[in-house]
Parts: sequence; C-alpha cells; structure tokens
Amino acid sequence: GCSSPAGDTPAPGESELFDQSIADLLPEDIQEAGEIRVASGPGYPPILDVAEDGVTLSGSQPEEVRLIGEVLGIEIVFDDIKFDALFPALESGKVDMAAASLGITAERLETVDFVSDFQGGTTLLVPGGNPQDLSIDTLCGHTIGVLKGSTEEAVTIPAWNEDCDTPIDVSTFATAADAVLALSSGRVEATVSALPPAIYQAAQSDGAMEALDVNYEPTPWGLAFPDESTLTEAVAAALQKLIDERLYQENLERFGVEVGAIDEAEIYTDPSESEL
Amino acid sequence: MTGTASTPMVDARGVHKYYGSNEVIKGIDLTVRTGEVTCLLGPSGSGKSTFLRCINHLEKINAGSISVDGELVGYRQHNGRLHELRDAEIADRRSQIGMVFQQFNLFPHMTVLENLVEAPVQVRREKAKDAAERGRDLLARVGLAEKADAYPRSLSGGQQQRVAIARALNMRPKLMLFDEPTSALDPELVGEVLDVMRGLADDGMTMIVVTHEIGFAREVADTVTFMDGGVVVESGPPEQVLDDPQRQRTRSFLAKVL
Amino acid sequence: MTGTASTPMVDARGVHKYYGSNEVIKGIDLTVRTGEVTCLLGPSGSGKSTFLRCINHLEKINAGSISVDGELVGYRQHNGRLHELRDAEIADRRSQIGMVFQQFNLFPHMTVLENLVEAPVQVRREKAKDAAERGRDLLARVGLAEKADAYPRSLSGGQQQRVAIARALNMRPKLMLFDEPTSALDPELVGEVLDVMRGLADDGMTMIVVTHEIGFAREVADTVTFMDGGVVVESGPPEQVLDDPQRQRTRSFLAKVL
Amino acid sequence: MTGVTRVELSPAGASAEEAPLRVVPVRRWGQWVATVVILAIAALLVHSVVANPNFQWDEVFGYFFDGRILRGLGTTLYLTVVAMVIGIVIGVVMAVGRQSRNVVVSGAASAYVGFFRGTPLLVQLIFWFNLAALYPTLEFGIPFLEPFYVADTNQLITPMFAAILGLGLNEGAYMSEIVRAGLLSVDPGQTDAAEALGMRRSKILRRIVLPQAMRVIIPPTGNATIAMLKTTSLVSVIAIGDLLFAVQVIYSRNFVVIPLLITASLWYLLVTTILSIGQHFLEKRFKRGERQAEQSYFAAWLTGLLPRRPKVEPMPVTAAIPIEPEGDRR
Amino acid sequence: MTGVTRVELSPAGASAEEAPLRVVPVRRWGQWVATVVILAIAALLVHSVVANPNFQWDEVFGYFFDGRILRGLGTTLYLTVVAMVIGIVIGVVMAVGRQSRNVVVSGAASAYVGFFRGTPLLVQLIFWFNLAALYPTLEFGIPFLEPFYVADTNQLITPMFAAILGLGLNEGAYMSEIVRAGLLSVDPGQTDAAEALGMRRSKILRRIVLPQAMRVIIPPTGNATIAMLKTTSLVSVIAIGDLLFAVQVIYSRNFVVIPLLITASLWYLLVTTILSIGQHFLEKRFKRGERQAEQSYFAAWLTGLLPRRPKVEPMPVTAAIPIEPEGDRR
Ligand SMILES: Nc1ncnc2c1ncn2[C@@H]1O[C@H](COP(=O)(O)OP(=O)(O)OP(=O)(O)O)[C@@H](O)[C@H]1O
Ligand SMILES: Nc1ncnc2c1ncn2[C@@H]1O[C@H](COP(=O)(O)OP(=O)(O)OP(=O)(O)O)[C@@H](O)[C@H]1O
Ligand SMILES: [Mg+2]
Ligand SMILES: [Mg+2]
Repeated sequence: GCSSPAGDTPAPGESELFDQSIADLLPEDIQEAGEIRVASGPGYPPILDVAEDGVTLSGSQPEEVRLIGEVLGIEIVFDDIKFDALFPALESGKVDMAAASLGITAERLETVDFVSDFQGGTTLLVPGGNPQDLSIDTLCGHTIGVLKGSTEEAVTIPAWNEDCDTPIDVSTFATAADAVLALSSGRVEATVSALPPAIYQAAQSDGAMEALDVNYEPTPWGLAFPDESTLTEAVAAALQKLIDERLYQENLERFGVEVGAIDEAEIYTDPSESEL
Repeated sequence: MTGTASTPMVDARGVHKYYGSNEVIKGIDLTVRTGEVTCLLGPSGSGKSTFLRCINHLEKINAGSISVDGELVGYRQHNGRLHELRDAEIADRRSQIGMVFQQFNLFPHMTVLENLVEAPVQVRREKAKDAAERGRDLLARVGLAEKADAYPRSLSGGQQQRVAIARALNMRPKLMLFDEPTSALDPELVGEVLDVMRGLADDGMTMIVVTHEIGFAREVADTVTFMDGGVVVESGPPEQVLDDPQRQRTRSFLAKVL
Repeated sequence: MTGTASTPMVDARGVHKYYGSNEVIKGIDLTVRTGEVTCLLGPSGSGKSTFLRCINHLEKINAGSISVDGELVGYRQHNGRLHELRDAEIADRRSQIGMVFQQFNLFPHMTVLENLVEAPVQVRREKAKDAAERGRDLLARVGLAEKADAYPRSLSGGQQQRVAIARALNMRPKLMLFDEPTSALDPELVGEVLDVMRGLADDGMTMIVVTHEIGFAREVADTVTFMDGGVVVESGPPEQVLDDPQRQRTRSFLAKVL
Repeated sequence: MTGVTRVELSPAGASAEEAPLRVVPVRRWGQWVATVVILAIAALLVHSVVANPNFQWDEVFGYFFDGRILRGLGTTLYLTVVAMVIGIVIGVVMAVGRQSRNVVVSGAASAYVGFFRGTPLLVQLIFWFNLAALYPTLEFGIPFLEPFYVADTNQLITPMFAAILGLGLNEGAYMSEIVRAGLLSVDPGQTDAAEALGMRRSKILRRIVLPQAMRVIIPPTGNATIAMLKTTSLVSVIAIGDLLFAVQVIYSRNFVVIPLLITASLWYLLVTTILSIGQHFLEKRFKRGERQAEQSYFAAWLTGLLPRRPKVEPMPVTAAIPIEPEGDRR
Repeated sequence: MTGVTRVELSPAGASAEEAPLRVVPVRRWGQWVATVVILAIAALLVHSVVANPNFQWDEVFGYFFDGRILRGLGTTLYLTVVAMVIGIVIGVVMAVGRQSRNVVVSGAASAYVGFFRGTPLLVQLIFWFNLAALYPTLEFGIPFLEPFYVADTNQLITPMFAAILGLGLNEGAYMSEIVRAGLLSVDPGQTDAAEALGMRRSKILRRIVLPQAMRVIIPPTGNATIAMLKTTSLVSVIAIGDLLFAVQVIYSRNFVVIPLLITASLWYLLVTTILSIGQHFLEKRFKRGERQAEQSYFAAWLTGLLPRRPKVEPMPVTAAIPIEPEGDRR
C-alpha cells in the first residue's frame, strides 16, 4: 500500500512536544504497537493532499495528525484507503482512526465516534466573475454540483430546497476533480462545497473560477474512530495541547484554511451531541 | 435472350480460374443443350466443384466466358463493353440456377418447409402461401411430404439431400447443378437421391452432375465429361467415355472407381 | 491369462446396451479367435459402432459380458464378485486394443509423428526415441515415411486414415477395431487404406472391421456378421453370408449395397 | 454413468445362463474426499455468514426496499438494457464492417474497436460528459461551409445521454469481437447455399448467418451483460446514481457500509440470476433444430444440483431403415 | 476480389479468338460514399484533436514519463498479469469441475461461478480487504478440533493480497465460462480417440483437449485481459495505486484533468496494442496444423489497413493424385 511514515517528524518520544501525561491516555494495545494507523489519502486539497514530492501524504489534516503523533510520542502510519472501504477498515481494525475531512453528523455518530478538529462552512465555487451572479440565496432552479457524502449534499442543500419553488438541480460527484471539471465545462453552474477546498480550487484555476466570500453555517468536522474507541481521549487531549500552544492554528495557516480553526477539541460519541 | 432450341443452356468457353497464383481451371470449353444431362467425372482436386461454382458465379472466373441461357453470368454486354453486374443483379441471375451441394447445406434453424419457402419469398417476393403450396408438392414428389415440419438435423442424409433438391427446385430454375450429391451418403441411402435425380432428368430438366456413380452416369447422362488437373480430358456419350475411353488417364481412373 | 490358441481373442455373450430407455444392442454373442478377421455389416443405426465401442469399454454395457484375450473388459472377477475397475486400469486394458474411427480423429495440433508417439510415451511411459523409431517404421509400412512432420490437416483423407492406423498400431495392440475406416474417403482413396488393412490381416492381426466394402470382406474376412436392429441376423464365412444369405433382410441389404 | 445400476454380467468362460454376479462399483476415494470437503466448507460458510453479527442482517433487509436504492436499481437496469442494445447493434455493424472488402470501411471498423477497447471507460465517460470543455458548441454541416445547425454541447449531451453514449460505444467494441467470432463459426456452406439460391448479402446475413451465429454469440454476451450490470456503476463519475452509487451515498452519510454493500450485492445477484434464466431460454430458442442441446450455464447449474438420472435420448440423426416385409427381391 | 484485374472475356456467341472486351467494373456508389464520409470524419477528428488547445498536448506529454504515473502503470501491469494467471487457472479448474460427474463438485463449481459473477467486484474487494471486520482471526485446522494455526486476518491479508484475491477470484468466474465454451468446442471424437489409445482423463484434458480448445479460448481471453487492464483501477478503493489512480491523484491537486486522462489513455492504448500483438502470435501458435488461418483481431486490423493483394493460397487438403505414366493397366 501507500502507507508512508511521517517524513520529517522526529522519532517518537524525541519531539519537544512529547507529553507523557497525555501519552499515558493511550490504550495499551496502541502503546504496545507503538503506532497509530490512520486511514487518510490525498484527493481533497488543501485539507488532504500530497507534498511536493508527489508521494508523501500532506495537507492540513494529515499534518495535524502528525503533530498529534508527536505529542503522543507515537508513530503515525498512514494508509490510503478510499472512502468506500474506510468504515469497514475502521471496523475491522485495519486502521485505528480516519483523517478524511469528515463532517460530524448525527447519522454518522450512530456508527463511529469523532474528535472535532475543524469548522467547515459552506461556500459556492462559480465561474470567474460569477457571470450568473449566483449567491447562496439564489440557487433555486440552478444546476449545482456537490460531493458525494458531503455535509452539503446530506444536510445543507435539502434544507435550502425547502424554501425553493423550483428545487435546486443537484449533480452528485464522486470526487472534487470531477465536480470542478463539470463546472469548467459548464455542465453545472456552481458547486456547493466546503470553504477551504473551494478557495484552493479557485486559486488553482488562474481566475477561471472563484469562490464566493461566504462561510455559511460552519459545522464541526473531525477525526473518526471506531465506535467506543478508547483512543479518542488521548487524541483529543493531544489536539487540545496543540490548540493551546497555537501550533494547531499555525498548521492551518500553512495551508490557508485558518477560517476553520476551532477553540476546543471535543469528543463526540452520541448522535444527540450533534446539531446536524 | 431466353433459351430457344438453338441457344445452348450452358456455354463455357476458355474458362480459366486461379486461386491466388494456383491455376485450378486451365481452359475449359463445355456446352450443355437445354434438356440435356451432363455428368462430370474426375479425380479429387481436378476442379469439378470449382467449375460448377463458376457457372453460377459463386467464383469469379479469370478468363474466358460462361453464359447460361444466352446471358453472360455476372456481366452485361453493352456498347462493346462488359459491365460487371451489381450484387443484386448477380443474385437475380443466380436464382435461375439451382445448386445442390455435397454437404446438403440445409438451413438448420428452419424447418424443412421453411427451407423451401425462404428463397422464393425473400428473393422472388412470392407470397409465402404460394411458395409453401408449391413446396409441399415438391416434398411429396421427393417422397418427404410428412417431413415438412421436421428440422433438417432430424433427417437422414438421404432425406436431407432430397430436401436440398426440393429447395433448389422451388425456385423453378432453368438449370440444376449437382456437386457430388450422393458422396456424403451411406450406400443404402444413395438410391433415394439418385431416384429423384433420375425423375428430374426424365422431366427434361437441364442438369450438370458431378458424381462418382458410374452406373447413374451411364443410365442418365447424355454426355459424360472426364476432367483432370483443370482440363477436360475426354468428353462424349456415356457408352464411349465409360466403356471405351480413349485416354489412359480416363481408363486408370475408371479402373479404380468401378 | 494371455491368449492361447484355445481362448478366443474376443468373447462377447448376451451383450445388451441401452441409451436411456432406447435399447440399441439387444443381446449379441460374438466370438473372434486370435488371428481371425471378422467383418461387421449392417444398415445405418443397427448398432455396429456401438458394439465396437463396447468392446473397448468406451461405452459401458448394461448386461452380458465381453472379454478380450481372456480378461473382462472393465471389470475384475474376484471372490465371486465383479469389481469395477478404476479409470487407470480401464485405460490400461484399453491400450491393448487399437481402434480406428470413421472420421480419423487424428490430433490436429500434433504432427503425424507426434500423433504416433503421444500414446506410447504418455500411457506406456516409453522413451520418446524408441516410440518415434517404431513410429517411423510404421509410417514407412503404410507408405507415409515422408509425411512424418506434416500436420494431419495437410493430408488427404486416405493418408489421414493410414496415419490413424499407424497410430493405433504403435501401441502394439492385440486386437484392432475398425469402424467404417473407408467410408469418409473418396472412392479413389479407399484402395490405399484397404491395402494397409489387407497387409495387417496377412500378418495375423486379429481384427474386427465394420465396413460397407463387400469386396474387401469377401477377400479378407474369416467371418462375416450381418447385424440389424441391434441383433446379429446372420453370421458365417463370407462365401455363405455374402453369396448365399439365408435371411431376407440380409439379401435386401446386399442388393442395395452391391 | 457412475450410478449403481444392477448389471447382469457373467464372467468370461461361464455360460450366459448362470446367475449374474454382483458388481462392486469402484471406490472413488478422491471424489468422496472432495464431496466431504466441499460440504464442510459450504456448511462453515453458511454458518459463519448467518451467525456473524457483523453482517447485520436487519440493516441489510431494512434497506432492501429503500426508495433511493430502488431508484438506483432502476437506473442500473435501464442503462444496462440501453447500453447492451446499442452495444449489440454497433457490434454487429462493426463485425460486418471489419469483413468489408472496402479497405477504408474495414480499417475504420478496426480503428473503432481498437480505440474503444483500448481506453478506459471512465475516461470515455468523462470525455462525453465534459465534451463542452473541449468543444463548447457542436456544429453540423458540410466542412468548410457555413454550418446549418449549431448546438450548445451541454444542452445536446445530457448526463444520461453521455452515459448511454459512453457505455454503448464502449460495449460496441467488445461486442464486435464477440459477434465476429460468431460469424466465423457459421459454416461457409450456409452462405454458399444462400447465395446459390440468389439471396442478397444483407438478407443472407440477417436470415441465415446471424440466427445461426447466435449459438456462439449468446454465452459471451451473457457474460458481457452481467459484467455491464456492474460496469454501469462507473457512471457515478458523471453524477448519475446507479444502484451501487445509491448505497454509496447512503453509507457515506451513515457509515453502515458492509450491510449496505450486501444489500446491493443481493440485488445484483438477483438480477444476475434472472438474466441467467433468460439466457438459458434464449439459448434454447436458438438451438431449435439442433440435435443435442448443449447445457447452458443455468442448465448446468440446475443439473449440477439435481441428481442425474438416465433420460430418454434424443432421436438419432440417421433414421434407421425400416425392415422391409419379407419377400424375395432378388 | 474487386480489384480491376484485366479479364479476358468474350461474349456468348463470339468466338474465343476475338479480341477481349473491356470490362467495366460495377460502380459501387454506396461504398464510395462510405469511404468519403469515413475519411472526412477521420480528418475532422484528427484536426479537431490536434488543433484544439483544450487538449493541452504539452501537458499530456509532460506527464507521460512522470514517476508516479510509471509506478501506477507498473502496478496495473503487475495486477493484470497476476489476476489473469489466477483467473485462468481457476477458470480451467471450475470449467472442468462443472463437467464433473460428481454432483457436489459440479454444484460447488456452479455456485462459485454464480456468486462471483453475480456480485460487484468493488464489493468483493472491500470484503477481502476488510475480512477482519467479519472474521478477526483465521483459524486453520480440522473442524471441531483445536486449530493448528491461528492468524491475525489483517496481517495475513495485506492490501496487495486482497487485491489479487479479489481480482483473481472474480476473473476466475468469468474465465470459467470462456474455458467451458472452449472445451465444448473440441470434437468429442478427439476424446474418443485418446481414450481408445488408453490415455487417462487428466492427460487427455492436458494434452489433447485444452490445446485444441485454445483457439476458441484465446480471443475472449484477449477481451478479458484488455478489460482487466482497466478493471484493476478498482483496487484504488483498497489503497493500491494503479495507473488511473496515479493520474487522479495528480489532477485532484492541480485540476489538469483532461490532459492527464489523455496521458493515461495513451498508456492504456499502448499496452492494449502490445497485448493485441501478443494475442495475434499466440493465436497463430495454437493454429499450428490448421489449414486456413482465421484472422485474429490484430491481423484483421493490419490487413484492413494494407491494400489486399491476391496471395498464394495454402496447400489443398486433398492432395491431387499424380498422373500415372502412360501404360495400359487394364
Ligand atoms: N477456396 C479455395 N482456395 C484455394 N484453393 C482452392 C479453393 N477451393 C479449391 N481450391 C483448390 O482448387 C483445386 C480444385 O478443387 P475442387 O474442389 O474444384 O476439386 P474437385 O474436383 O471438386 O475435387 P473433389 O472431388 O475433392 O471435390 C484443388 O487443388 C483445391 O485445393
Ligand atoms: N451417444 C448416443 N446417445 C444416444 N443414442 C445413440 C448414441 N450413439 C448411438 N445412438 C443410437 O444407437 C443406435 C445405433 O447407433 P450406431 O452408431 O451404433 O449405428 P451404426 O450401425 O454404427 O450406424 P452407422 O452405419 O450409421 O454408423 C442408433 O439408433 C443411434 O441413434
Ligand atoms: Mg468437389
Ligand atoms: Mg457407425
């Protein structure tokens, strides 16, 4: 597989970030194994991406996980598992957690636990200059692309549609690249997506596309764990330490997604804890 | 241009045929008058089948000419030039020549009657009812009235060959070509087919028959033609060719076959 | 248990064979002594091929017994019971019986010599060199020495059939079964194959030959057996069965074939 | 054939009138071992599947008639049918085209097959769907003259149209190989006979050759149809929701992945089984007139499960000659 | 055959010695129109592809030898080869198993084919990859007794192993149908002859039947191999990066989608072409001993492009009988 150990991370325990009291929270089997296996793969820049070498996994979330590994003094091993195999891999114990920019919803909490690490709001990606003058309030009757399984597809657009006479014509794409290509060929008039990737996509397009400057109803995203995982506490504590020491925010700034910064890493285990 | 007593039914002149660089027919002249039966004899590979296939233009000849009932096969003469016919016209002329193959070649996915009706309806645009009526008469004539709805594979070889003859006859051809119609049959079944052919000859059908049945040739043929290596070695009335052959090749062949 | 002058090479008693509910062989008794040639005659469907296939256990019989050279085909008698043999043992016994089919059935993906060498090497575990040497001798004997490296499809029917005979002989069988070995051949090619068989008979090979070649039967056979509808109608020396048949069925059959 | 039918057999040398000996069938240890092993594996598999709580059978069947899944199934079936119809038509045309005597025609047909077999379907789908990125408008007309019809590519090529185009053109290339093998399998004597009767090429193809080629064409086409059922899920890349995509959308929200995949698999299995039955009857239909019916996949499966009994054999080819009434003819 | 060879022909009634008439070939307007249309379309396509800036040919070739893409290509080739080998072996075993006289064996083989053809490969891959979710440990041993080897499922089944297992088992089901068709195509007379020579079943299968079945097996296997080349991209779901996945990763970063897809397509086309050439020679190899070689896909494609000339025909089957020296034999 494409599992790659963190490139320039110091060996476990050597980092000045290492915190023994937090490491003690790690469940025994993980301590024994000396590593946390994380399902994560490129394809959703800038949150999930590859480094300049084209191979090493990078992006705001994997880098954040690496920092967590430093705090815990444990090795992080990434496994590039596609979305369809992600949950079975969590359940089968093939991986211990997933960093795949997942939104925290009540439905998902039925089967997994989360530690929140981001606030993702929704925005619109439109052709450069926004020729149709679209905005989030004027989408009724327009053809819009969304990403399969995204919060936008599951929650946001159905909510918008309730106020529409002509409903929004939704095309659901498997990957962001498919959606962006459809936008550039005029197949869809706009894509509704999370703000950070939209900004990145606009930047890549040399002005052919632009992301509207809105951050609509930010909702928590998080790292996913198998139901009743014993790993959540250690990760949440480690992340909180990063937040407190502002390393977390610096990491987001590196990737230009600081709009999504949170103040507190929370553990979600029960559907009732989610607003969605 | 239709046949009169004076125009021969088949008139082949200087026919040559190559497969690639291999000359299979090396200049054959043959005339068959209307109502006559000609038997072609010859060893394997002598070009008998090829010549028969040239007559109804299943093979294009490379030199010479073949005309059937006064019309060139595959060409139209006009303003001193030979115009190749288009597929449709060739098919039309071909439909006037019946052919019976050694391997029967019945259409296995159709019943016996459907085999007989197919070509008249598809080629001649006859009504299916008329063609079927005539087909049933023909089946009765070859002694297979009760097999009309059977599929070919459930018939014996002799029965299949008789169906093949009836199928060709149902197009009301002017000329019938037979290519070893009995050689794929068990000895006991040969008689059935020869009987039908004998009946056809008695009715005045013009026929060219490639066969190894010397007895049949002697009895039915007006002319016996012996071929070898792509040329006609000897030709004449059966008494002469079969009983008093002039050439050594003919004699040695007959010695083996008889 | 090997054949002596007293044990017959083939001893079939009360053989019955069904295909499903269709009784194809209805009680056949037949004895062939070592060195004898028996010709089987009979109309199509009379069960000649089936009987031959029973002899080398290509078909299981439903009642009766067949023994070859004193050994039951397909069974071992032990403690008053018949034990079915396992595939390997049946194959072993079968390898002592040569069979030549109407359709030659040469292996088309092997050269002539490879056809001859295959079974001795694979079944008898002979050295390829030895088998090939004997194979070349046999090919020379059937007049095909120079065709050793040709592929079967490039041979004429008569040549293919001679290779098939050589292939069977290369297993040095005690008994040869021939199933209409000439009926798929052109009349001119029949002679070649009959010549080879004549030679075999002269050498004292025990043979059962299904054939329509009355002339051959008269000349070579020690016994001629006429079958119809799954039973033996008449059996005896050729002079008797062929020239003075006692049964009407035999007479009417011979009338058609001759 | 291995059945223990009681066989009357008498040993060599004993007279046929003696009491028949008992036949002891050969003991096939290998087969018994195989049987036991297979049955044991089957039992273990069934047990572990039914009893394993991980399969969550309540979830599996809870989603079985979910509206989104049924809609996805409808799309899958619709695309499969349409794409196979287009594929078969194109396949026949290309197979015939490849045999054309015209070098340009046969070359074009070969190029078509080479190109569409050689590039991934996913890429083809993305291309058709996003044709507008390459050609914003499509102009119809005579080259170098004013086009007489200009269309907005995106309006002309709806997503469904792109999906059908992509699947159909791609399948056409594969079907062309299948059809070609079928055409080659028909005895040239059939064409000879039809030509000798004066039938024209197109008629011969339609009425004589194709119906007979069907025997060889149907089994691999069955394979292809069953594969297509699953291949349609590639269209999710152009935002069309098939059966698999429907369950993917559901489980990407709630992460109930394995039960939903089982739901989809059960639907696929069901449709595949129905297709196999259909194929069985189609094969039978095109075996009209054949003496001994070969077993199709489905029939083989059925007879593989049922005990085999001797059955009445079909009529022989060569009809037996009736025995004439007695009476000398000599 | 349509070539304008100069044919000496004399009309009926005219003597053969007269000067030959000129032959006017038939004018095939339909074919000319087809030719012109096809050439025009081809020209337009080439022009619009080469000249269209949207294709960004510099990008296409810029990525052609990119390390990631080459590594993906390597994975694709490796998986294709391994999966096809496994598939063919399983296909042969299952095809033979389905013909077994043992009901349990043939039933199991049929069930295997039904199951693996009937469920989507994606699901199968996810299952194998995550077998641990269902069976955390795999125990090897005799049922109801203490297992003698217990393995952690996740360690045993690496992603690559899961991919190979999934692709191979799935392909085995499809190959089984292909092989079965091949076995059925061999004349039963061949088995008769081999049995009559005393050869055993396994030997007959290996040395007589299979080599002859290859003729019918190879073309659809070629189809299957070319399809497999593309199918391997499904394994990206279980964390294995094939060729298509490699370009997807790149374009998900830089959104240079179409040029990268073209790069991948060119690679696939290249490999497909090489495979077709290989198939051509393999077919030739297994046609040893056949009189008239049928044209394989590749040969048809070649001859479709090259002008056709009359060529020397192969030897006839029935050797002509040499003419004896003169001399009366009567
Ligand atoms: N389609 C073909 N291509 C190449 N050569 C051919 C073809 N058909 C026949 N030949 C060759 O032409 C020669 C004459 O063949 P033809 O079939 O006409 O002989 P025949 O007299 O009918 O023999 P037979 O009694 O065996 O049928 C043979 O050498 C044969 O190999
Ligand atoms: N495998 C089979 N299954 C069912 N019936 C069969 C089978 N083989 C032969 N028969 C039938 O058994 C009968 C005897 O056939 P067999 O082939 O033994 O006759 P034959 O005397 O050899 O005839 P021919 O001269 O046509 O070869 C025929 O009615 C035939 O249809
Ligand atoms: Mg001939
Ligand atoms: Mg027989």
